[in-house]
Amino acid sequence: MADSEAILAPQEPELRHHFDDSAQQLEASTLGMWVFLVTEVMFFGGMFGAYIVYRNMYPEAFASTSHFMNVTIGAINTGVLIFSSFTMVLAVRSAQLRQKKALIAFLILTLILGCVFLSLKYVEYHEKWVDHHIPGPGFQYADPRYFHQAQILFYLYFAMTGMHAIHMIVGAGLLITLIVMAARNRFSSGWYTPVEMIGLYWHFVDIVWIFLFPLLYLIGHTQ
Amino acid sequence: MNATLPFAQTETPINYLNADYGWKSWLFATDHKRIALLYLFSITAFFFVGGAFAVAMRINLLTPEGIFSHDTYNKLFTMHGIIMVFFFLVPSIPATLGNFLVPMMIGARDLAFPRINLLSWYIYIVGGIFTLTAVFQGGVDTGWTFYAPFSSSYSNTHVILAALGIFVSGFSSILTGLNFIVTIHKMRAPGMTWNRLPLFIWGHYATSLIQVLGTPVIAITMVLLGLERVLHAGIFDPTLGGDPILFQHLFWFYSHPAVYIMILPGMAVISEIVACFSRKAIFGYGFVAYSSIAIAVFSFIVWGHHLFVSGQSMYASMVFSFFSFLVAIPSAIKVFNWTATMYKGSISYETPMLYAFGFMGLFTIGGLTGLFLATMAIDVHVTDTYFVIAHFHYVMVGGMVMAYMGGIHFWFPKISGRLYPEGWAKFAALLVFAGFNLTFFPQFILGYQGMPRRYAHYPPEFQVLNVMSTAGASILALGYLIPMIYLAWAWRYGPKSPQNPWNAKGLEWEQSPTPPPTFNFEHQPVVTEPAYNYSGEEQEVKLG
Amino acid sequence: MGVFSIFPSRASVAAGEVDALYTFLLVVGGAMTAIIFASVFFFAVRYRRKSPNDPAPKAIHGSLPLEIAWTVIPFLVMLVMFAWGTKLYFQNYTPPLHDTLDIYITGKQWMWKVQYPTGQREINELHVPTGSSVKLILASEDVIHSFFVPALRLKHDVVPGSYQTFWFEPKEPGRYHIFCAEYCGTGHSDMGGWMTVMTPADYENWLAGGANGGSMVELGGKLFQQYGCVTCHVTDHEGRCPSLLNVFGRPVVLDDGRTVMADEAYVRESILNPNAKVVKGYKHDIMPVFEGQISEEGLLQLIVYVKSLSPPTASPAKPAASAAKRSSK
Amino acid sequence: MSHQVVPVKVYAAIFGALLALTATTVAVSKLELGEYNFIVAMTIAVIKGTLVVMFFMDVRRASSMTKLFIGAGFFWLAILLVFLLSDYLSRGWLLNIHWL
Ligand code: HEA
Ligand code: HEA
Ligand code: CUA
Ligand SMILES: [Cu+2]
Repeated sequence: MADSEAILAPQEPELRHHFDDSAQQLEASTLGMWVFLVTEVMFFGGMFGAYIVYRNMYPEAFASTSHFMNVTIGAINTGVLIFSSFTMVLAVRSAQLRQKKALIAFLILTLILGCVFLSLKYVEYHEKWVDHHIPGPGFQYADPRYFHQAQILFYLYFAMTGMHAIHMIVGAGLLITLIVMAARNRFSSGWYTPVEMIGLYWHFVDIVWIFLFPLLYLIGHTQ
Repeated sequence: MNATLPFAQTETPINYLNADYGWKSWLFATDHKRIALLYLFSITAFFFVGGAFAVAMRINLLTPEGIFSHDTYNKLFTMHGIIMVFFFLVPSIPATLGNFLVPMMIGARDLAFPRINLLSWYIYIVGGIFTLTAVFQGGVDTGWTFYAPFSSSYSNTHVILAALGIFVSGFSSILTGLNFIVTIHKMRAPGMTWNRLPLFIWGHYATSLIQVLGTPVIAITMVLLGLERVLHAGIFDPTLGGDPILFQHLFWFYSHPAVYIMILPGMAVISEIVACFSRKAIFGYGFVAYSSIAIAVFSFIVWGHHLFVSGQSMYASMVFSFFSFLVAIPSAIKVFNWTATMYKGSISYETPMLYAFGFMGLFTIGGLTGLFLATMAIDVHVTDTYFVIAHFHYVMVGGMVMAYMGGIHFWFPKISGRLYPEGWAKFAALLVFAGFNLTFFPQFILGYQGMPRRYAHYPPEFQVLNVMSTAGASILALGYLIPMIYLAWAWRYGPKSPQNPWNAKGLEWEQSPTPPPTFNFEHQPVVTEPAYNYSGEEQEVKLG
Repeated sequence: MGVFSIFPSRASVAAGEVDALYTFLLVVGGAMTAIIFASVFFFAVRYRRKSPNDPAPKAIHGSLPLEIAWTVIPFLVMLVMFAWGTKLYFQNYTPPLHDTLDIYITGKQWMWKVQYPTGQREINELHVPTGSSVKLILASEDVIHSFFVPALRLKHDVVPGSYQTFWFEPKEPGRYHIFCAEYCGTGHSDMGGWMTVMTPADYENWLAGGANGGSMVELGGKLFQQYGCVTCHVTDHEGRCPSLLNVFGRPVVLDDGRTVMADEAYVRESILNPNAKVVKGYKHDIMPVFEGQISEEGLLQLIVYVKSLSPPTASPAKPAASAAKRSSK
Repeated sequence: MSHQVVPVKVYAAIFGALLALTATTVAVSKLELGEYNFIVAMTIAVIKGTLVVMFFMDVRRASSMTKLFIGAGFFWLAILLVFLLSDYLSRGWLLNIHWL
């Protein structure tokens, strides 16, 4: 995916010759990363738009589908992601302090938490599969009144969480790169821009989930 | 890559073109100038493919019955639209001239992320391959707008491949925009304040904003469409509870701002050319600069003007109509300021200036007919007719392509180090202007007469105007072919260009050799005067 | 119809109004174009460089009054375009509430099926009398089409899954093109026909000609029986479902407190998906869901039948003010 | 841009707050609050997002340029959502209002 490359493009510890100094280089990377995250906001924004339109159009159907969302897993996953953001920020901190061991440890921890998230996601998707809640020819829904509407909402559920999961997978790949780089002492000189940038990315993915969780799992639950 | 620069001028100084040879030095180039050339060649190729489709369409429309089958015709205009918009016009100026000139104009050695720049070219090519595969597999027949539910449930052509191509190439556009934004913010030479930026840079900055903020939405829309085609979950299909108009909203949220991606860089080029060939500072620099940003911002709140007859709420239509008029104001400001720039200038008529004249006239007509479309009661009649076709060809071909041609000629000496044959160039420019008007002016009349667009055949009373249009298109084709030939010739055999053949202002002309060396400048450029200081004034220009 | 007249023929009252607006824009646009062209041309000639050694001209950096002038004046001109265009648009897209001649048009790949309340059916032909307010109710069986009559200066997309309407007052007898203006697949350019405008007398004659198979009301009434609607909505007295007498064209209060207008779109939705809007005081899930069971044409007939249960009253219900206030919340 | 190292305590506090807010939002979702369920859930999400942006992503101390771009991102998202809804929410209006 294009996203990964944008971040993966390895930054040399040395100054790249088209920059004046490393401060300029760092500022450029930071701004570039933020601009990239803004595009990500709009990328998910399209789906949030579709979601809001349909939620507004079919509130009852939405309430009905939200009963099939696994709130427990969703909540646990929220915790897991927040925890991983926490470890990520500690990784960045270790990089700042040039603590190689701690850096690697926190990166690995973040990676593990990311994998936990993805595994739980898999469990959830599997549940949906068993219940025939995957949109498409095999879709079934208990309440015939809402068959079509529910299918649309499950479609959005899968599109949104799926895109989020893809971002997590990309993030996991980036973390592995970081771990390798850290192990090879690439950050020992006090230059840690990649750690910081990928940290930003990771937190962003966390924020997307922070919004997905209430929207998809919680709202309409009581109706 | 050759990093050592010779400081003494030798017989043939080392420049970015001869610094390194072999295909690898091109395909793995990170030099923005070489990447610009990679783009230049691929974009030209796409232009000719798209142009060939246009020629075929115009031939079909010579007779009311048409020549090709309906399906063939439907594929022709779809692929013409897709290729011209996503693979030619959106990247045209930014990815070639912009890539080449943005760093040079602000006094930087390269773009902020050279490797991402190269990556964006590869992404563009991959997207192009997907789309071309769709073409060679038999084509797509949805129109470039992909309206659901036709595209999602009824068309049995290669919609997914084409959508994938657009999805992928979108990231190329995003990355280019991102690179420009960061470069313009962080890499300006000492003394290059925002108030001194050439208007070319302002235009590209505004373009980049749109690319970065709008393109992701078309990307996700294409994903949703592709998935819908596979799953038939009904998100855009009313028989399954979906709303087809939602697709149109999401599509135009990008595609309207995208039309300004397709004009702002053209305006950027025109500002440079008009100033240079009038030997004057741009009249109202601040207004021209800020109007680019205003266009970029307002462009995002007018998309509903494509939906006036679609069943969109009339109140929403009203709001969108209002903002459509508002977004026209900054364009008007630009046109007036360019005209005023010529006042009491010292004007010469080299080819780039001829194209600039063409731009000013044709963009004005195209833009003013945009106002017809923004007027709801008129749009109800002329939407989806040739009036719309004429409107957007006036702005896109008469505006942007003219500016592109003008820019190519203007910076050709810089890029190639050679001069092009002025006589041929002037002749071709006049041919383009004449051919263009003959092609597209009759379409305004056709449109108001009621000839719908995307028609493979039509009632006989429309034939006369259609024949005129086809005749014009063949002149136009010639007008594009001639520059191809003499530019290619001049690249090899043209006379060597002096460093600054136009006596133009700007870092790229004044402080960098022609053609430029790999890192653009031999010494760190320092800016001490405002842009376009043709009269050599001391005083500083205030922005705004 | 001369090929080189810029205006196509005008079949309706509104066509002249649109042409007037168009003329206004042509004049303004033409004037602006003339100004720009003339100044560019004049400056280019007047200030051309006579020799390469001409001294550089003095810089003129700008002029605030000029900038303001060419911002404000175009803006004011555009406000006129906006206001005029919007007014006409609302007018043409808002059918009168009463005394309209309703004609039902269904688009499908690639033809227009036209049904008259009196039972006539045609394909790719539309007959209308002068002097009446013709209201078209547009439905689609498959993809999006667009019903376009250049001589009316009107079109509207025909969107599957909903009804779209517009109206006009035919003025000039004659035959006029109908086109499909929204791309809809292979036969898009074949999806045309003719609209015939007739004098009221001719129209009566034409009507007398060919109603086969009963009027839409009759056909709708049959469907009303066939689908069993009648058992509950008309003859039932247990109050399980609302009576449909005198409902159409009047505001209805729903169980969630909203008030909506009982128009074509409402009736359509209530048949296909009864739970979407339930009338206050009635239960959900009583009525079967008819989604996917009735053809678009059948639906239109049912709607006409439901309409016929609500004969126009002498003093029309006044839904406008109160209903509007509520729904705009 | 020299970064000051933030004490772990701060991060831990934010982490705790985020967990607490998650628990709250789940708990509140079980209550019958009608309209307010949505409002509360979204408010909590916004607070959580802000905490992450401000502290974990360190925008608190970022340049005003960065802040501007973030602001722009959300502003454009708002444009998309608001104008999209402007159509859907006003679709039924005209049929009721005959003011012309
Ligand atoms: C480069 C591309 C480009 C540009 C710059 C524009 C510019 C504008 N466009 Fe255009 N447009 C397209 C490309 C473009 N458009 C395309 C591709 C389509 C069709 C897509 C499809 O359906 O396939 C389209 C369709 C389109 C529609 C929908 C038509 C329909 O399908 O029904 C509308 C409606 O409002 C519209 C309006 C405008 C307006 C108001 C401007 C304004 O920005 C124009 C502003 C400029 C001026 C106004 C001229 C200069 C001003 C003066 C000289 C001042 C004097 C003025 C006065 C005193 C009034 N355009
Ligand atoms: C973005 C840029 C762009 C450009 C540059 C053009 C350029 C041209 N366009 Fe295009 N056009 C669109 C964008 C563009 N168009 C879009 C978006 C649509 C809408 C599609 C849709 O409805 O979905 C459209 C639709 C469109 C139609 C309407 C089709 C229909 O609705 O039925 C027509 C008809 O005349 C047309 C004609 C032309 C012509 C004659 C040119 C000329 O300017 C082209 C001139 C260039 C050349 C001619 C190339 C020169 C090449 C040679 C000389 C080699 C010749 C080789 C062979 C013949 C093998 N275009
Ligand atoms: Cu039906 Cu086009
Ligand atoms: Cu537009």
